[in-house]
Amino acid sequence: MSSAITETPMQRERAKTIYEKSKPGRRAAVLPGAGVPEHPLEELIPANLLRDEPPRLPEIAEPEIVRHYNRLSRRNFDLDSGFYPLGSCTMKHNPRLNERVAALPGHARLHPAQDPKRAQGALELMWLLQQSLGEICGLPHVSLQPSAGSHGELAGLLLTRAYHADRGEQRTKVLAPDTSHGTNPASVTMAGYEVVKVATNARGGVEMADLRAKVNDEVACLMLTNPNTLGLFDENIAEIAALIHEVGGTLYYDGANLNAVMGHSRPGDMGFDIVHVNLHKSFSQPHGGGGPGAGPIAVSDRIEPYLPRPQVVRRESDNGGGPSFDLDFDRPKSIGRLRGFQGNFGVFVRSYAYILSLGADGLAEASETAVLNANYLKARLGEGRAGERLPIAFERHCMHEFVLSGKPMKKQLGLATLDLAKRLLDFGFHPPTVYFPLLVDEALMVEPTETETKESLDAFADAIEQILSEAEADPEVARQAPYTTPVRRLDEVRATRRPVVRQPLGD
Amino acid sequence: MSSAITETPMQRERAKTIYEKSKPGRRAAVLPGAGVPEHPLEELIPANLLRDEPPRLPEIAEPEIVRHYNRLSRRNFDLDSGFYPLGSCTMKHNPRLNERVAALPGHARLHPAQDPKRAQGALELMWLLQQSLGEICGLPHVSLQPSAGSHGELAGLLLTRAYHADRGEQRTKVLAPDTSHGTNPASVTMAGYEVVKVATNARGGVEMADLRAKVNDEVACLMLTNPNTLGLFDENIAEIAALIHEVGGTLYYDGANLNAVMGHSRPGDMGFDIVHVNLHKSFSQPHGGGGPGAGPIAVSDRIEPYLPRPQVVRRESDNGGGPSFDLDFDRPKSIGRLRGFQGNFGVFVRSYAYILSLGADGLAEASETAVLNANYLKARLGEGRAGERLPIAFERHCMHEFVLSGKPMKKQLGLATLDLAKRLLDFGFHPPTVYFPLLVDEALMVEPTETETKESLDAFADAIEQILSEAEADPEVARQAPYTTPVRRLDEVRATRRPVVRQPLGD
Amino acid sequence: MTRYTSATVDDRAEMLEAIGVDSAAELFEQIPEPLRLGRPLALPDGLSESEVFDRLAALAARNADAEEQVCFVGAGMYDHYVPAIVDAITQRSEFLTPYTPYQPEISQGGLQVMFEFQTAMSELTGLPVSNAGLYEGPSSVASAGYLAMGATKRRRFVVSRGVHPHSRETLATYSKGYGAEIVEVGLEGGLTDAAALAAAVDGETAAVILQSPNFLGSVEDVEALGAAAKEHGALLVVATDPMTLGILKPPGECGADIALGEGQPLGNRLDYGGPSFGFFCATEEQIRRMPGRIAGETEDVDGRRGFVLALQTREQHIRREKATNNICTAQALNALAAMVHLAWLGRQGFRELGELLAQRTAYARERLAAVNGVELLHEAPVMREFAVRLEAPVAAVLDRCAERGIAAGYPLGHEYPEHSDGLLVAITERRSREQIDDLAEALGAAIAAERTGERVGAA
Amino acid sequence: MTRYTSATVDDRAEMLEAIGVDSAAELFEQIPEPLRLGRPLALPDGLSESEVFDRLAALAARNADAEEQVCFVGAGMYDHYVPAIVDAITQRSEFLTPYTPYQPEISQGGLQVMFEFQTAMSELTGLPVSNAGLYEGPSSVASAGYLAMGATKRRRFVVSRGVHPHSRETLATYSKGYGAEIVEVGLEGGLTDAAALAAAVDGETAAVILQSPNFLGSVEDVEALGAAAKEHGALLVVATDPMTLGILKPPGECGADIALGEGQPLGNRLDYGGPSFGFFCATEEQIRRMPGRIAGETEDVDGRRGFVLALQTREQHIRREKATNNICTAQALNALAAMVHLAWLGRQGFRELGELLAQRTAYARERLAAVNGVELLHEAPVMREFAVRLEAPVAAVLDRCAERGIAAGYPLGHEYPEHSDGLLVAITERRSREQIDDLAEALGAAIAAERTGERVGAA
Ligand SMILES: Cc1ncc(COP(=O)(O)O)c(C=O)c1O
Ligand SMILES: Cc1ncc(COP(=O)(O)O)c(C=O)c1O
Repeated sequence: MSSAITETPMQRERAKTIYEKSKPGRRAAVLPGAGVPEHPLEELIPANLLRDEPPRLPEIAEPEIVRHYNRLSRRNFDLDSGFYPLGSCTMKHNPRLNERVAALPGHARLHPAQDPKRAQGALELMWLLQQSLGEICGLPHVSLQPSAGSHGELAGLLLTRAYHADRGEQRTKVLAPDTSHGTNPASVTMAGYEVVKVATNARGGVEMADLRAKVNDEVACLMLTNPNTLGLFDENIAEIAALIHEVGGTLYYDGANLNAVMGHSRPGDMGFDIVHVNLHKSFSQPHGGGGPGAGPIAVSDRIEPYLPRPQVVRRESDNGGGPSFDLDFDRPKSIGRLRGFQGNFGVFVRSYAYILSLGADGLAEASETAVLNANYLKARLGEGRAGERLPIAFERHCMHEFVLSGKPMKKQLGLATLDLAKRLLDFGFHPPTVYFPLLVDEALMVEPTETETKESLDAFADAIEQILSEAEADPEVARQAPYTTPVRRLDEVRATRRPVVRQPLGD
Repeated sequence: MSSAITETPMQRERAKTIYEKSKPGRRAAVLPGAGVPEHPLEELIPANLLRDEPPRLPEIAEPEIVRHYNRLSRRNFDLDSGFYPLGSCTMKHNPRLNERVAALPGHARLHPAQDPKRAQGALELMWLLQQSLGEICGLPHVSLQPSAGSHGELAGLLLTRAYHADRGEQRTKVLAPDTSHGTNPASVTMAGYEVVKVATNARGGVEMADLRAKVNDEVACLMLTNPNTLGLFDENIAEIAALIHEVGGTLYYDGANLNAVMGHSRPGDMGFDIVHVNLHKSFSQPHGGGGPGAGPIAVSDRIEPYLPRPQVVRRESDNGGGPSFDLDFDRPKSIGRLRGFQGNFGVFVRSYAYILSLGADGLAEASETAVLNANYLKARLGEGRAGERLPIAFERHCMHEFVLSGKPMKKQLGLATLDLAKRLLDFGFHPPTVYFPLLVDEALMVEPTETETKESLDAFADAIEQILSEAEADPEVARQAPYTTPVRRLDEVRATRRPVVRQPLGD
Repeated sequence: MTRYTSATVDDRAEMLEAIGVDSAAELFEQIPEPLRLGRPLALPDGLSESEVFDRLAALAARNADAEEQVCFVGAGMYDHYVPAIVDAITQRSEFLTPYTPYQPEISQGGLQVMFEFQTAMSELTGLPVSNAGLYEGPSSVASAGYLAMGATKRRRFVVSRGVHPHSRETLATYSKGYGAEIVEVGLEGGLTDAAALAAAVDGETAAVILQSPNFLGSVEDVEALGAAAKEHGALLVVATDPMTLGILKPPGECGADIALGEGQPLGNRLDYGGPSFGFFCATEEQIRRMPGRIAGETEDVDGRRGFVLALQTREQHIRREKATNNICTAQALNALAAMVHLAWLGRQGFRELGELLAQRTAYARERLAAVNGVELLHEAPVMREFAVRLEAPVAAVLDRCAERGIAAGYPLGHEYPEHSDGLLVAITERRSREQIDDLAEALGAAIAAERTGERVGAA
Repeated sequence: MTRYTSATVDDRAEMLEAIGVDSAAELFEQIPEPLRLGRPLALPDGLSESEVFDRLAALAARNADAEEQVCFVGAGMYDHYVPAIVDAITQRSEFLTPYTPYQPEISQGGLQVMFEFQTAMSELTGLPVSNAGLYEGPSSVASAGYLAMGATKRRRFVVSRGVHPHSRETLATYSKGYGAEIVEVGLEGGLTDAAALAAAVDGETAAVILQSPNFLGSVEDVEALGAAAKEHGALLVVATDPMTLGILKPPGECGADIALGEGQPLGNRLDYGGPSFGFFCATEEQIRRMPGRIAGETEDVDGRRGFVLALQTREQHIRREKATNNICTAQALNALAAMVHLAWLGRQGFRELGELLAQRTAYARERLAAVNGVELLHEAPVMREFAVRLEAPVAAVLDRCAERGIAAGYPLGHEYPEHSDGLLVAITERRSREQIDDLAEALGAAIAAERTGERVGAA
């Protein structure tokens, strides 16, 4: 009778948008009455500035709204469903405690323009988070304003520009390794600089010869992440820093990989001037399917004067009372605002709760376990079929993540990295990051994080082994995969060629 | 390639308990240090009263606990997943607003032994709920203490006993129709009475002749629900009440079906002395997979002196101030406590929020729509194959629910009501209540509730039609169903013959 | 149309047509006219969601909860910290909104939780069989009495005065129904009077009912006290605080036939007294007399492991008047909360928490005993709660402490007139040393002020 | 081992063995010795969950939030009621914890939400194309500037002084980077000076940037002002408050090429300023220059409808230095909250809410204007927010109102020195008539007290 399943229940249930479930006259919200003497709208606002028809929002009662979104939610794979080794994204556990404290009314219903006198708890929390991040990064001055990593990158480049401008210098180039994340070059362009790519050496680090050739006084900044996107620590970092500093450039640290080194090594001690930290990676802010996050920056003394405005400061009281906290707008050299108000405060609460929970040892232990898990999984994938078909790109101990190459698999089995990724979906795993970094053919970037069990790592390695052996028998199985997901492979080309980006609606 | 699904992903994932995911040394909780001078445990508590080995609870870190229970949750069908026409259970929408207000610290962290002076908000809320339920039931005196419907039934019978005892009477029998819910007779026995079944007439009401024959001064009480479990309103209720009252018995109203008559008709006005209300049915408390609920009782003046202790009372202030609220323990004729403290307060908050949200009109409209939905679905199921194979047990307009008989279906197609129910699972519906009331062969008891859309009712009727036509072609399909549920039909006999009710554990 | 219903004007028209009536009112005509209400309910109009929220927030603000007053009140319910994952999991629609799992194929989540919960409670109590939970503590004691009557065909209970007053009163209420007699045995030095107990038990005794730690916080020697029950073939019923079972010998190892209690300390918030749950464990012998739901392991037609409601032949929906109990809707969600809390504590954490409670209780007891005007009510060994005697009116002292933001404890006078000067003080992992010191200080100050007859509020 | 990691001593041993090292420390030897920290971080030790909760609750208690003070502060973020279902849905693991939907087959939930959200924002703004959201309001204005430069190959922005000061400052910050010049046009009687605007726009102008309702709450005649932009081939960029679009003519019908704004009023709590989201809509013409994620509809190999990230060739992970923007992680969860809120409000509710805001704003404006010492800053038509002038030092008046539990508004002086006596007052559906009357009373009393030089706190 199991002929009775040709589709899973979710596949059988075709996608239907909430607009398609709408019916005129239905509603969920009941609003309070105005409770005041009312005037015809036209007397309040000129008729020509009023709209004729209200927007065609769905008309639907609360029970069906809840069902719609609950059902949609089940069409997502999430971190709480299983292993999510998405390289460079640090998919670590999101503690629910953090959600609880962020939801306290004193945080959640605090207006951002509340007078600092009456927001002392929030300002102290921000100040404490600044201090903590400064200590972790080894750079004393922190601004929490940037909304994500790429925002932090832009901030760092604007700081670099302001720093040089203040010295009457005009620099045009920013160096970045060919392994760098896409946001790095994109930020460089937005900041009005030109990107110069630096090659990678045989050990996966910066090619020093190439770097030397490209370092000159037109160079405003070098952007690096260390460990880099190959998960490898660049041993030449001190020398690299010296080179850049000699020509008066700044050294920018892309903190996306900070999870590898918390409590073990600090960007500031490596010679970096500016660091961004992805609170939604190393500091457990949930990813939310694409945000929110936050990208605080920590900087050295020479960069400090240019930090965004306002800055959260602690003032010792003159009259012997306790210290107080304030927003300092009086920063003449500041690059100014990067956004409204004080930043993604709700994210700060979660990440500060995380830091309080783990403490000094806990953070170091987290990084150590992240590195241990990565190296163990790397070892497991060095065995058997994976070892042969998916060799490691650079054979060294890795830090918190590592990169495999699917090149032999493609050559020998005709299986692309994408096929392997899609087949993994049928096994209930989120695939690693694929085709990044660009440097590695058919790249698979694997980051297990510290919060995974050895059992999960073993199960993942076993699944890869099984997929490869299945492919030796019949590569079509993987090429057609996935089979059991809510939908199967989707036509992405069409979505870009003839984009349909909203629901067409009648009246 | 869809050969690749013979099992759904959930079926493939075999059940594993949290104990089977445990590994010695793992943990989620980190506790605060004692922070006080410590003594060897044996100095505090005699060694012979201490346990040698801690209980073998799971050892597992937080991320895997969350994954385990999230995954388990997806193995449940729930009200927010789809239509749940479980007769007699009133599966109406559970507003999330109610969860929010119940979680306010002033409710959630209030100790039940807090001095009433310092729990005025909670006592006022309880008093307001008592007033509301009294008005809805048409009986002025309310005790919120019972923890569920069956608890309310027991309370009602103990009140009856106390009432008669106070008159020096000793009665032994309680009448209940053969359509009554199982808790009715069970409560009767627990209360030390003997049940006497009363027959049902051709219109689905109490068979008056049989009732007259059985009414005498040994009868302590008649337990009814009106509309009854057939979803039919007993038009003879006034005469029935008179009969019982003539012999000095009490009339008990099982309020499980109150959702049919809120704001339209009141048990008190029908002549009932005692009513229980299932707050987890008509008043939107979520069912929680089997509770919590609450079963407040409303009673007439003559029963009032015997209500459980303590009672929430409102006291007008002597010194011109506002009223205050208190717990009254000084009730000499009270039957006493039915449980600890003041009852399921968290449930009271949710149900009071629901009453505030709907208000007088909203409650009446809810019942009206519940009755409308039921009659519409009944009409839809009166057509086509259903009309033929699953006839209505009593052909009348119903109230909020109705009962079909699967007898012809069984005879003609060899399909039992159970088979139909199991096949409905593959269509994504929760089946109706089956094989209850006992009076109806192969009974299917359908209660759509007011919060369902016409579209859902239509889809359900269509599914029944489809299953019946499928069965005409091949009854095996339904007999073997379900196919797509996380597990398929389970061996319930074995679970009772050789019960395994806990996980065996090694050390 | 309310925000929770969907029938539009058009829907109604179509539906009425299909039904064959002109108006919904017609459907209500089966209700005899005189019995129709014929007027709106005398209740306020409905409110918007934000208005309802504000209304209830205003009521909540008039309660002195444990966030506002440091809570040393216990008496069966305790201010433990409920970990955030408990809310996250219990608030998932899939656990929050289903009915009792009558359709096991689509209820494996809830059924497996029950099975895991039964295993945990069985581990805690040291008894092989657990149900999936009852309403709460005191009514579970009454259900144990009902079971004991069925098992022994006897009608007398011998009950220690150390059993929670609410449990004793609830047992009495039920006993009037099912017709049982109760003999109470007093306390000596905070413990059940062993001699009096032995004397009270006889061949007519259905059950001996004890509590340990008892209401005064004393750890009873259940094994010794239980001997009398064994001797006369009565069941030994032991009520206990589950949070103490990380370190206290489980009732099952002390000869208990039934172990039960209030489950609130496990993962359930105070909620002014409920909802929580009662746990109920027993020997194999009693399995077919158990009250409440019990999940059992089995297999599906394809051999997959699965869970179902087992032994339903005990229950009201099958056995009706012959059921072992009348309970139907119980407290499944609260049992889930307990299971998540226990998994979070884990084997090590659960023991550590027991030790933490024992140590802090010892500290608090010493600290308070040293306060001028406070002395211990008894010297018996205690766990997590203890009783003291105050040399000033208890109510007045409590008011003074409340003014300082401390709920100092539970006054014994109401339920133990012999201890009208008694105060019961409870400890959880949330009560820090600093808070305990503050309590000592506040009690001392309050008693002193009462002696000097200082006005309340003057402090 | 923390509560979040699982590697036991045995696990570690097995893992190290498989790796072929003796200790985890060895793995860190790739870090040159001098760069290893070699000491613990100077941070406190970890705390238990209950301690962390108590610590943060204590900090939160030192903020005067909108539950403690009736909030008339707006300036871009508003104290709207966030319906309970928004939290219930956004807190589901399945929405809360996934990454950006790079694997569409297992991300249909999130992708469909984006598609529904884009549809809603397109409906609100009257423009055909919406992205899935940006960081927040002001940085969205800066991103619009970047788009305009790319579209027009020009480098000058003409910006109304009615645009939120944070937006103007953020635009200036970005402009230093991508090299653009900003010309500001002043306000006359609360509205953008039309003549000055027309004069400022020329063939070098990349974009004209307006806000309506503007920062002072005035509803601008966007169509009229925008003519200058059209004339010179500049893009018309309009910032707006989404909550006003139930009744105000949508920017798309006023000739806007881009409509954007702060999304917080839709389903997002105040959170002291974030996280919220920025919405960004445009004409078809700009679709391939849009910043941020865009979900698109497509089909799977079996013909099932599905959704994917469309037009990724705009984005940094594909185009790198040629990307239309550098944004990667955005605010997906906040956009979901907005979508749920909008579905909850629905077509009727959304319009009714707009009307409610207009009516209460009118009432509040009249009411305050009648207060002795308060006058209107301007007479222009307003929506949900308006500005007044106080005949007493604004800061002092705010302090006095705060003492009475009212956050009376946003002082204009800091950002509009020309209005150092100005106060901006915001209205939401949570601000009842009673609260508005209290505000009027409090303002009157505060101003009077200031005049008579009464001490603060004396009241
Ligand atoms: C290496 C690297 N750099 C930068 C970023 C950009 O960070 P965000 O997504 O927070 O803007 C990411 C995250 O995707 C990253 O992995
Ligand atoms: C008709 C009827 N009576 C009584 C009950 C018992 O109510 P409860 O489950 O709350 O004990 C129910 C609910 O199952 C019922 O449907």
